[in-house]
Amino acid sequence: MRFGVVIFPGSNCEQDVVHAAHVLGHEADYVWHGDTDLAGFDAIVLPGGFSYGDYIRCGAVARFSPVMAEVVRFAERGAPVIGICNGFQILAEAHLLPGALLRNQGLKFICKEITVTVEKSACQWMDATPGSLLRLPINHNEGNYICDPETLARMEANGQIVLRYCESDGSRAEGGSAPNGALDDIAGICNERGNVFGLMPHPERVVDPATGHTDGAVVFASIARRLAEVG
Amino acid sequence: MREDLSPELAPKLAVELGLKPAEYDKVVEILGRTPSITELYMYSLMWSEHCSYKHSRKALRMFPTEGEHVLQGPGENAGVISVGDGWALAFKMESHNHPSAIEPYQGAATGVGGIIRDIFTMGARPIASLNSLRFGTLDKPRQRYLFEGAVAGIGGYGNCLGVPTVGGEVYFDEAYEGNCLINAMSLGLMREEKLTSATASGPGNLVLLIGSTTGRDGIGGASTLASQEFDEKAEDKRPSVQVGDPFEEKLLIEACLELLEEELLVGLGDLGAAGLTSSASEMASRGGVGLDIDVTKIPAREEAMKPFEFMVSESQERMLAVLVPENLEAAQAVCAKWGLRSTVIGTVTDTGRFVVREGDEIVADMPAATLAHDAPIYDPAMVRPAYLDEVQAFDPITGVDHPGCEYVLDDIVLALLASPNVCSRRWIWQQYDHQVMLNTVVLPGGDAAVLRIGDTGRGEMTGRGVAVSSDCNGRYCYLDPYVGAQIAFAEAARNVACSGGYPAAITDCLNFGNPEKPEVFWTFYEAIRGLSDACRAFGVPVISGNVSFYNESFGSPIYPTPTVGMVGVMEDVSKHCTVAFKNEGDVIFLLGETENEIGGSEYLKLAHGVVSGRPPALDLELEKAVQATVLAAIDAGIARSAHDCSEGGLAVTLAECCMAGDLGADIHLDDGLPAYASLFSETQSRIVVTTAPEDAERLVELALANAIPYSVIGTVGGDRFAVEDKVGVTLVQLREAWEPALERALAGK
Amino acid sequence: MARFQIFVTYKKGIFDPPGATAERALVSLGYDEVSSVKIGKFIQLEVADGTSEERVAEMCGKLLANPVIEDFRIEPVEEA
Amino acid sequence: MARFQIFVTYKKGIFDPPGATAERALVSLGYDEVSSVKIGKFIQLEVADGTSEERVAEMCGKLLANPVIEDFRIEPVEEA
Ligand SMILES: Nc1ncnc2c1ncn2[C@@H]1O[C@H](COP(=O)(O)OP(=O)(O)O)[C@@H](O)[C@H]1O
Ligand SMILES: [Mg+2]
Repeated sequence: MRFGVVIFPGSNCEQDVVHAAHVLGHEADYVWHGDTDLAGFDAIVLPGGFSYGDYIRCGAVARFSPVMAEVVRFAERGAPVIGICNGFQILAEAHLLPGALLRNQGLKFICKEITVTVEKSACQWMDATPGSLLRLPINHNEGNYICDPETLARMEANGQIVLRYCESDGSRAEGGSAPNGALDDIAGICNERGNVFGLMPHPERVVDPATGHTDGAVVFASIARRLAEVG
Repeated sequence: MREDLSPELAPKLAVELGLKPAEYDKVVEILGRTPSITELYMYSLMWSEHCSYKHSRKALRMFPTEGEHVLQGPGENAGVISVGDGWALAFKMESHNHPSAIEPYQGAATGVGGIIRDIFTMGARPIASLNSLRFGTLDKPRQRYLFEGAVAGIGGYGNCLGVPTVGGEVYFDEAYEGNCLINAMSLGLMREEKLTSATASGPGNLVLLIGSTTGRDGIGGASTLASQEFDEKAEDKRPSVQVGDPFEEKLLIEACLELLEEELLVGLGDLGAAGLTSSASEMASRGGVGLDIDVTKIPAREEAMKPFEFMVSESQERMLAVLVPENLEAAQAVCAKWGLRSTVIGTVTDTGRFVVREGDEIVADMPAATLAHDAPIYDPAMVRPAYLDEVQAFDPITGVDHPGCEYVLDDIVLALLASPNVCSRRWIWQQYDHQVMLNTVVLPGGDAAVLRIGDTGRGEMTGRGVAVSSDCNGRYCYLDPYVGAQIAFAEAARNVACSGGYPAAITDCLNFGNPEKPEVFWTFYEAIRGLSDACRAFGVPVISGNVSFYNESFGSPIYPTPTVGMVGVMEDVSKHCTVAFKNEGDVIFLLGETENEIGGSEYLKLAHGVVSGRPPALDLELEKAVQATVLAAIDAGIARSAHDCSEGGLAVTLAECCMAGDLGADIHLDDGLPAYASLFSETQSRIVVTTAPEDAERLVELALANAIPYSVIGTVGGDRFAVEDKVGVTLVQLREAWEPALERALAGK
Repeated sequence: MARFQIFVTYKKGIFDPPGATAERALVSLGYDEVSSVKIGKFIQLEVADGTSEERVAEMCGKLLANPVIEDFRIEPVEEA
Repeated sequence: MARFQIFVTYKKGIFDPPGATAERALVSLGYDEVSSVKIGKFIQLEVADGTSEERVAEMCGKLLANPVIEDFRIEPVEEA
């Protein structure tokens, strides 16, 4: 399959995503934020980084890039879209996903590996046994997910909560296991249909065995399998 | 020519700008007349210590700068070495001490911005950064503020750029209380044929200013700050602090690399200290040409800026390009694509003169090369400091009461692990993106960082790698600058070797006090001599570096701190080695041999409050042989872990190997030394290596072949770190001491 | 030229990490009298003469504030 | 309880990257009438009755603003 990886001014993980896709045997190409043609791509990735310097709010300016109108249409067609880290922030600003991402509770940038639990969800990007654990790196300053109680209840009911931060043994600490203060330990969510996925951890960083383990591969593999199935 | 200074006023302004009377006279001699305001500003900045190296230039000639790997030695914005298969690595280290002491976040951030511009100016894509930090002790709130701010600033800037910060070092000592050190190192990768020079050439070519607008921020910032001692007046210099814009810099990286890739430029230079004056005059003098610049063309951030303000502003995130007129349209299109301003502000001329005009009126007109090259060069006086006799006469073995009993030793081991100079640096590097670009093979937390070489985005991986480390123990340099500087080199090389890298070249950042004081200059000279001798012994050249003088507060200099940034090359990056113990039952070797050397040690400071004695001795030939042994073991695939001994001695090294591998160790030391010395001596040229039992014999053969002393000191296993009946602590205890210590110190605990 | 000031604050019920941290820090510095700190944005806008407040509100709704989490208040600045 | 509002802005001459980005973004969204955007902080403080403005200024100088690069202005809030 072929991934389209969007470059906004200030994106900085686009190469990493392309590399991850290649390692897993997929095709991937860059899409410039000013472009409006997504023809030929099976899935769109909004990569991590600091689009527009994260100024005003993370993702606030990028969501108005010309390409985003196309991404919205692409998603509305039911085609798969994923936002990783800054990409998640952009999807939230663009209202493709509910809620918002605030400054980390500890007010510090956090780069480290954490553990998440896979929840039972409708997410097309996460074809893994609910309850299984993944070790994934996080790397952000604004990953403190928040939404109102109604939205949270609705997401729960619809199976939109995809990943939750947890302790290394899978348990969830009493005061929360999110390193950033995220509501209900939420690390990743999807839309109702399950084709749009946003997550703070960076699966593309743990795909290449040459630099570590490969827990992130499941994200790319899931969507590839799904697309192969639906044709 | 606008004559806006009277012959009476000019010398007074010159003094205020930091020019010495004789230097002013030289300016008048060069020009044959009284300088204009703009000219005086330009000369005073270019002839400041920071830009001209007038006190250090001669001493720096001691450094060996050539070697088989070297593609570009000192003289350009960064040095460049070949790392094989047609790939070249540009790297350099630079200080941003003085701005950071005023505003740590922005000072450190713009320091990172500056060194990264030096790297992509060479045509290389920045691929990694390191930082070397020194502060006073963390029991002082101001020091905590500086440290937290500097770390946040380094992260804030580097993270946004998407350049991983993969390593560094930090020490806390009273000597740095009034003058913190923020040294930033950056490395960039390119194909060898893309090597670019910051040279202007070709009369008729255009001078293009790319990037941010120019304001009054940082007028005389880095260059004047870095050329003066700190005193009460520092507070008045506040407005010269600059705010970094990493987003603009990220766009500059992409645009400049694209401009070079498309071969649209003749030369490219960055605007750092002394702004446009420095970058333009250096580019002109390298090309042997003149320049004609019109300040009214420069996009201004503020109103009513004077010509001299445009010429010396240190507004960040700006680059200067020279190109043929036919390429202008294409070049500006690239800049516009990245959302960057680009403006033609002048032309290259064949007159050799640097002409600055404000519209039609000429405000400065001088021989371009004189700015960059005619600064006076001094031969500063040198005197061996009197304090050295006193500290070196102190015998740390008899001078204090050493502990003997085992319980006390446990406590000292744990206290050393919790010392801010030894404890886990996780609190720091967790605030840095150390993984982006997916080349970091060995993450921070061990000896050297290991990066693989290639271009992941294009799928061009080589299998090669580099190992990088920055090191300097200022206490050793204070006690003996010659030996201390050599140890800085040896330790950096040892860290690189323990990771599997063959030391190839270094950069350095020489942080010292006021060079006009003979005692300070002596320490500077000795450090360079030491570093040069070490480089020669290893056949490792210096390819770039930076000098930071006037690091004093209220009259007393910091410890001499010649930081070394070492790069080692690996042919097969998959063969890298880490500090972590790997398997139960592995055999623990000590390569090298412990002596009773506790002068200047962390133990002596921590347990006895003393910084005195002689630093550990260094035998460069032994050091080389020990490193050759560990490298051979790693190459042969028999070294399961390797970690050098540094601050805190063998006890700390072993404890760190245990914690990293989550495995205990049972140790027996047979060195005939008192326990405190076996455990805490900081003897150089020692490395702890483990092998599988069946490989032990082969390691012995390698040690014998290299004629180095070695001993088998124990086995890996269990959940305790035990040394005979002297030390016995659990992994949990080790971790509780080591892991949260920085956070605790920052919380004021 | 016309000027507007914009105050962007978190909606009620949204936890503000920088504010909460500043609050704790002030108290620990000995400012016990502090009971709440909220940190929002203060935006100063210069626009062409005749720009209406509605137009500025539009800019806020679109870009300068995020209606999911933030409220904003606009104040025209009278020239002195 | 007393309330204060604090406005923190960059000192004159200090570059404001977020403001500059917002300015460009607004123009490119079609708000050509925008000529300048500056982004500072808006802090709402609740303190014990009787807390003086000097005391609040001290808090600003120490923690809430960075006097090296920022100015601040304090306004007591009259209760409605
Ligand atoms: N300021 C820093 N920034 C990033 N990493 C750091 C910093 N200081 C130390 N580290 C990392 O922590 C680890 C231990 O550092 P250090 O104790 O200086 O090691 P060594 O004694 O082997 O030189 C290394 O991986 C180093 O790169
Ligand atoms: Mg080491």
